[in-house]
Parts: sequence; structure tokens; C-alpha cells
Amino acid sequence: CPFSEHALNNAQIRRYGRHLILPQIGAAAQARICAGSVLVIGAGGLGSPVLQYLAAAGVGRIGIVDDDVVDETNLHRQVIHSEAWLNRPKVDSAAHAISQLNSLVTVETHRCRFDVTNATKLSEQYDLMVDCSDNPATRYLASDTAVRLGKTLVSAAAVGTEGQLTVYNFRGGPCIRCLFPRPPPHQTVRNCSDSGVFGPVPGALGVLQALEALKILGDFGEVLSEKLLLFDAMTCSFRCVRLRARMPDCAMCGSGRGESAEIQEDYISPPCSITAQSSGP
Amino acid sequence: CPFSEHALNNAQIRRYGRHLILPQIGAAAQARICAGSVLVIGAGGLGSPVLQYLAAAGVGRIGIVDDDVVDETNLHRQVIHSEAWLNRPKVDSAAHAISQLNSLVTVETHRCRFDVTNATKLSEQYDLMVDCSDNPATRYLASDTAVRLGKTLVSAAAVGTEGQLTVYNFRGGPCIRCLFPRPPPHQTVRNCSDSGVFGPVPGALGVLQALEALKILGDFGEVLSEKLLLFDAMTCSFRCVRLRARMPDCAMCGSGRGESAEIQEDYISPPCSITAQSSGP
Amino acid sequence: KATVSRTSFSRSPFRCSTLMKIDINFSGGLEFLFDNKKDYSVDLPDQETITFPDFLGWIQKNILKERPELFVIDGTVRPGILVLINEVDWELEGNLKYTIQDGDSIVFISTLHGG
Amino acid sequence: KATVSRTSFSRSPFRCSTLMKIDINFSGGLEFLFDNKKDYSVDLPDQETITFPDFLGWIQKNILKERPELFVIDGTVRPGILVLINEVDWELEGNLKYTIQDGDSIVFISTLHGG
Ligand SMILES: [Zn+2]
Ligand SMILES: [Zn+2]
Repeated sequence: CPFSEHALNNAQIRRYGRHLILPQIGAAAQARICAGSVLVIGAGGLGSPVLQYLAAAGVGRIGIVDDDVVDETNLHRQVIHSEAWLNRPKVDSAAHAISQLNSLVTVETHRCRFDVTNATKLSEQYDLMVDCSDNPATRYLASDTAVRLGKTLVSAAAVGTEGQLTVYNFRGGPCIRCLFPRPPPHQTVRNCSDSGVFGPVPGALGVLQALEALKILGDFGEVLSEKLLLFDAMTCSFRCVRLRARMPDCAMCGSGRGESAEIQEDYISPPCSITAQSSGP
Repeated sequence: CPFSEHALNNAQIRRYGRHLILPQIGAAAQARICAGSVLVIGAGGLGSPVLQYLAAAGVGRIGIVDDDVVDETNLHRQVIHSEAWLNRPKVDSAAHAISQLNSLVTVETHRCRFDVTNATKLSEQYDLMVDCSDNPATRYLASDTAVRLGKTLVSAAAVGTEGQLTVYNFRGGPCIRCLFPRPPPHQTVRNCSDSGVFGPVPGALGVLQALEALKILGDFGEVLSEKLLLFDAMTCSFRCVRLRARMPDCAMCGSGRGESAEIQEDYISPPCSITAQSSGP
Repeated sequence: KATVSRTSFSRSPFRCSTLMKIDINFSGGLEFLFDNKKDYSVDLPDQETITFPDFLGWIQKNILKERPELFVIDGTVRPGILVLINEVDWELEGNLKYTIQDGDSIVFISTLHGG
Repeated sequence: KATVSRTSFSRSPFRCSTLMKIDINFSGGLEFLFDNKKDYSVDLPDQETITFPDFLGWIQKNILKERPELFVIDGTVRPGILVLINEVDWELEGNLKYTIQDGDSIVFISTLHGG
């Protein structure tokens, strides 16, 4: 039956009423959101609003992968956590918050680092991936895994007073390696622990990641594929720039097919920066 | 002593470390944030992230004014609330959440509608006002009160899949009546209950309101005065447009000096739309 | 992507081969009065001066689909509509005294009040 | 507002009165290599072809303040820097084969990885 996907139960119809009456969303898109699943990589500054807004909107199943615990210095921006959860796992803190906000959502916690040993196994269980990590090794692994499994990845980053957002591997769009074949040299990478971050910057980018994820799950609107959104908090200015399409010679999604041995090296974080993946913005 | 304002205690230094190491913020601006106070009008879709990010960032004293209770249809976007608080006052729900997130912040709840009987008394207790209301009567009253008291007002709105953000009465900048001398006809006003709203839209605008409020309190960056930020979620596009300066003949902040009798009429909501001020996005 | 329609300007019975191309955008809910389309690209003849009130009249006659009283009142846009001329508040361009130029982008935004 | 400096291009001993005005912007942390300034407006002589590698060399020589290895490696921008030519990914404009034009806006963005 072509209408079976529209099946929302009474609790869902009551709860998501403000989406159901929107001509741009409506019952069919909300039903797809409720039937959808998302893996959120990192429950830090970006992950906090991503998890809150995905859960609030009723995404059926949400996976959270993070190996870190809640630290006092996280709380100026990681608003899904709270003082009662200090020094306890972020995945548990976030899962608790989601269950309080929306008991209709299933939460799955994966208390580990997203790494080569588990990336495929974790990602294949979900329709969509959202990268809220804080280091290039995890970001390249997330994009490469998305390409290998044919999943879309909503990717954002924030440091200092700036943020960036794009969507990888969406309907033939580029992956991270189409844009940047190799990760940046370690000494050029700033992280939030060392460089600082203005709290609402990952907040704004994370909400926009959730927004793109919901459009993709619900299949409405235009998605930020082949586009990069840049944000500068000091002037509250956004700039959207057009990016290249998929590169035919991409080492991962193009003719390279992910077979190069070099690719594996990019998943290794330098020993000097043993920062947990979610201690970022 | 010129450095007394930099005085942050040890708990604050530990907690706001990621702001302190940012060259754009630093100890002086963080100390101003910690010494500052903000009145948030409405604890709904915009108010939720505003309150979370202001509290997380350590604003010294936060006032919340709202007369509504948490409704099931609020929870798809009003992420500061939770199921346990259904049918209980939003101000209490929000104050509880803030106390869990940051016990260093003082919260003051005002369970009432922001109206002509209390607007001045409430607003004069705070350094800055943030308008998260959902109707023109409250918005005009908030702007007029800000002008009367010489306060700045950070104002955002969201309906459907669109949002708008600007700052009124900032260092000689325009007020709402400089732009729109009179409120729109009632039949042209859409609200979130009737028209619907895509959850992350007020989310994104609310985080940006908090961001502007922190820049104003901390006195850093450029503020969105004489500018209007427009957001369209369907394309994830932002547009920033230049607005007129303060109008010399403005009925409120200009030669009119708020003396016209007509002004009072604008604070009356039409009887047909008895929607609570925070039931909006 | 919003559908773009191209409509000719035809106030007078005289036809002219030179045309001004004007982009018009409606947002904040105003698009509901305009067939639910946000973007229009229209051709106006450039042989004569087109004042802003002329332009508003043309819009009402040619592309406005319903409830004109929600768009124009007393010869100007109703309270709560912000007009942008080439991305700038029309107040800075003389508002109703502005004369339409070839290539102009005119935006009509209904201010939102939800929250 | 970021301070804007105007610097003359002077690769050769010959002076020319016609100049190309180029806007250069650095972000994502790259500005730390450039005296902590995000926006530069510079004049280059337009009597000869300025290739992109020439332009990178000029930047290194004239406005780069520290650690050149964090900006250029092997004759092109280091991995992790996105270049925009007039708001578009430089890959769509031929990247290193692009020839600088008068009025160009060139943006260098270091991609962020925090989260
Ligand atoms: Zn690729
Ligand atoms: Zn005024």
C-alpha cells in the first residue's frame, strides 16, 4: 500500500502537529522522520543540539557514539548535559536527556571511539550519519565509511568564533576527499580545548545539522550538497559557497575506490593530540 | 580599580575556560557576561535555546517571563522542556533546566504575561532584553519598553520554515517603530499554532539571539543593529540586509517620544487570538 | 527550487522591444498571496518611467492571486511588509519615490511574529 | 571591522599606473598567519598575466607574516585549505591554472575540525 508510510499513531499525530500542518512537511515527511534512524558521532558541542532537535522532531531511532565523559569545561556549550552528569559518560547523559524529552524515540548508546574497528558495523545500522566529531581522523573515517556504505553524512565543525557546514555523499554529491584528498598537517589543526570556542557557535551549527538531517530523512527542501555554509559569529554573518561536484578521480568515491593504502593512515590520530572525539565545540 | 570587572572566581575560571582563551572574548568580556543580567520574554521555541545558551555561558542573572504551561505540541521544538513538565508552568520548567545546567546562574521566574501593567517594572531590573514572544502586541510593547528604559532588545521570530533576527535600540539604532510604525493587521499575522513551524527554525534563530545577547553583554564583535538576518530553512540560506537608521520622526524613539495615544492600542491583542505568548515557535 | 515565471508588462496597447528585467521575491508568508511562488522574473517595458506605485499596481494586476488588501493598503504596502531594493531597505532608496531600474531585484518580506 | 590594508604589487622594477584591485580574505584560523587580519585589499599591476602560483608567491612575500609552511606546500595551498574565487570553489575555475583578474575576490579558508 503506497500510503502505509503515512501511518502515524495518535501520539505522534498529537505531538508533531506543528509539522503536520506545514505544507512543506506534512504527514508523509513526518512519517519518514519517525521511521528513520540516525547515527550521531560525538555528543559534544555540535552533538548536543543535534541530539536535542532530532529527538524532539521524533526521529525513530538515534544512535550516539562517544567515548568521553562530561567535563566541567564542556558545560558552557554542551547544553544537553548537566552538572549532575559530570564525570559520567556523555552517551548516557545524552540518552537520559533524550528519554526525558521524547519517550517515543529509541536511543542506542555506543560508548566507544568511532574508529576503524567499529565504523562499518555502527554506521550500517542507521539510515543517515551526522558528524559532530572534533578531529580530522574521525572526520575522514566518517566520510569514507559513508561512501563505502552508500550513506549520506551531515558534517559540521566549529572552532573559535567560526563554523562550517556541508553534506557529503548525498545523491552523487562529493565526499570529503573530493574536496580535500588528504587531511591537513597535524600542526595546522586547531581544536576547541587549545583554541577555545564561543559556545553558541557549535550550537548554531548543530541546530542546522539537525535541520539538514531532518530534510534528508523527510525528503523535503534542498540539501546543502555541493555547497558549504560558512559562519562568522563576530559579525553574525553567513556565507554559502558553491563547491565542486564529485571528482571522478577521488581516491574514495571516484576511480580510487578506497583501495589506496594511504587512506588507512588518515584514520590515525597523532599521538600528541589524544583528545577525545567529543571534547570539541 | 580598573581591573575589578575582570574578577572571576575559580569556579568561573574553570568552567568558562574555552571562552577565556579565545582572543575575541577573554577574561574581561567573560566577567561582563557573568556580571550581566537578561530578561527573556517567552520560554517557547526561541526562548528554549536562548535560555540554554545564556545559562551555559554564565550570564549572572536571567529573568524569564511567560504565563503558559508546557503543552505536548510544544515539545517538538521547545527543547528546554520535557515530558515530566507537561501541563506545568514553562517558567518553572525552564528554571529547573537552567539550575541543572549551571548552578552559578541566578534565575528569576515571572509567571505572567508581559503586558502594560508589568513591562516597565520587569524590564528595568535587567541590563538587556531578549524578545522570544509570539505576537505583535508583545513585540511592540517589548520594543517600546526598551526605548523608554534605554535598553537594547534582541528580537527574533520564526514561523513555518522561515526566521528573522535583528537588534533594536542598540547605541542609537532603530526601534521596531522606526521600521514599522504600526503593527500589521491582525488577519495577516501567522502564528505557529495555526501555521505550523519546523522545529529547528526557532532553534537556530534562538541560538543566534543568545549569541548576539552575549556579544552585547560582553561588549565584543559587531552587533546586528540596522541589519536584518533572514533565514529560509528549505534552502538553509541566510541573507543579511541593511536597514534604515533610527528615524527622526519615529513615534517612539524619535520626535514622537512615545506620547501618541495610538501607541497604547498596539499593546492589545485581538480577542480572537488569545494565544499565550510562548505557544509560538 | 521555486518555479520562476516570466510575465510581460502590458499596461499600454503599445508594444516595445526593449524590456527591463526585474526579479521579484516574496517571503515571510507573502508568497501565499502569489500562487505560493517565492520567485518571479518579469519583463517590464523600459520606454517610460515606472514609479514604485506603478510597479505595485502592476503586481496587483498581473501576479497577485488573492486578497489584495493583505498586500497594498492606501497606495503603499500594508504595515508589516519590508521592501528591499537590491538587498537594501527601500527607506534608504526613497521608498515610494524610487523609480524602477533595469535589473532591479525587489523583495517583499512579511515580518514574522511567531516565536 | 577588520582593518584593511592596501599594499602595492612590486615584483619587477618597472612601475605601471594601471593596477588591478584584488580583495583577499583569510578565515578559519588562517588569519593568524596574516597579522590576525581577515581582509586585505591589494593593488597588482595589470600589464602582465598573473598566474595563481605568481599570486601565491606574492602573498607569501608581501603579506604572510609567519610559518609559510602552514600556507603553501609543494607550490600549492596546503591540504585543508579551500580557495574561493569570487565566492566559488576554485576547482570550478581551474585552480592553479586560473589567471587573476581585476576586481577578483579571493578567499582562503582553513577547514575546521572542532566539534
Ligand atoms: Zn570523493
Ligand atoms: Zn524608533
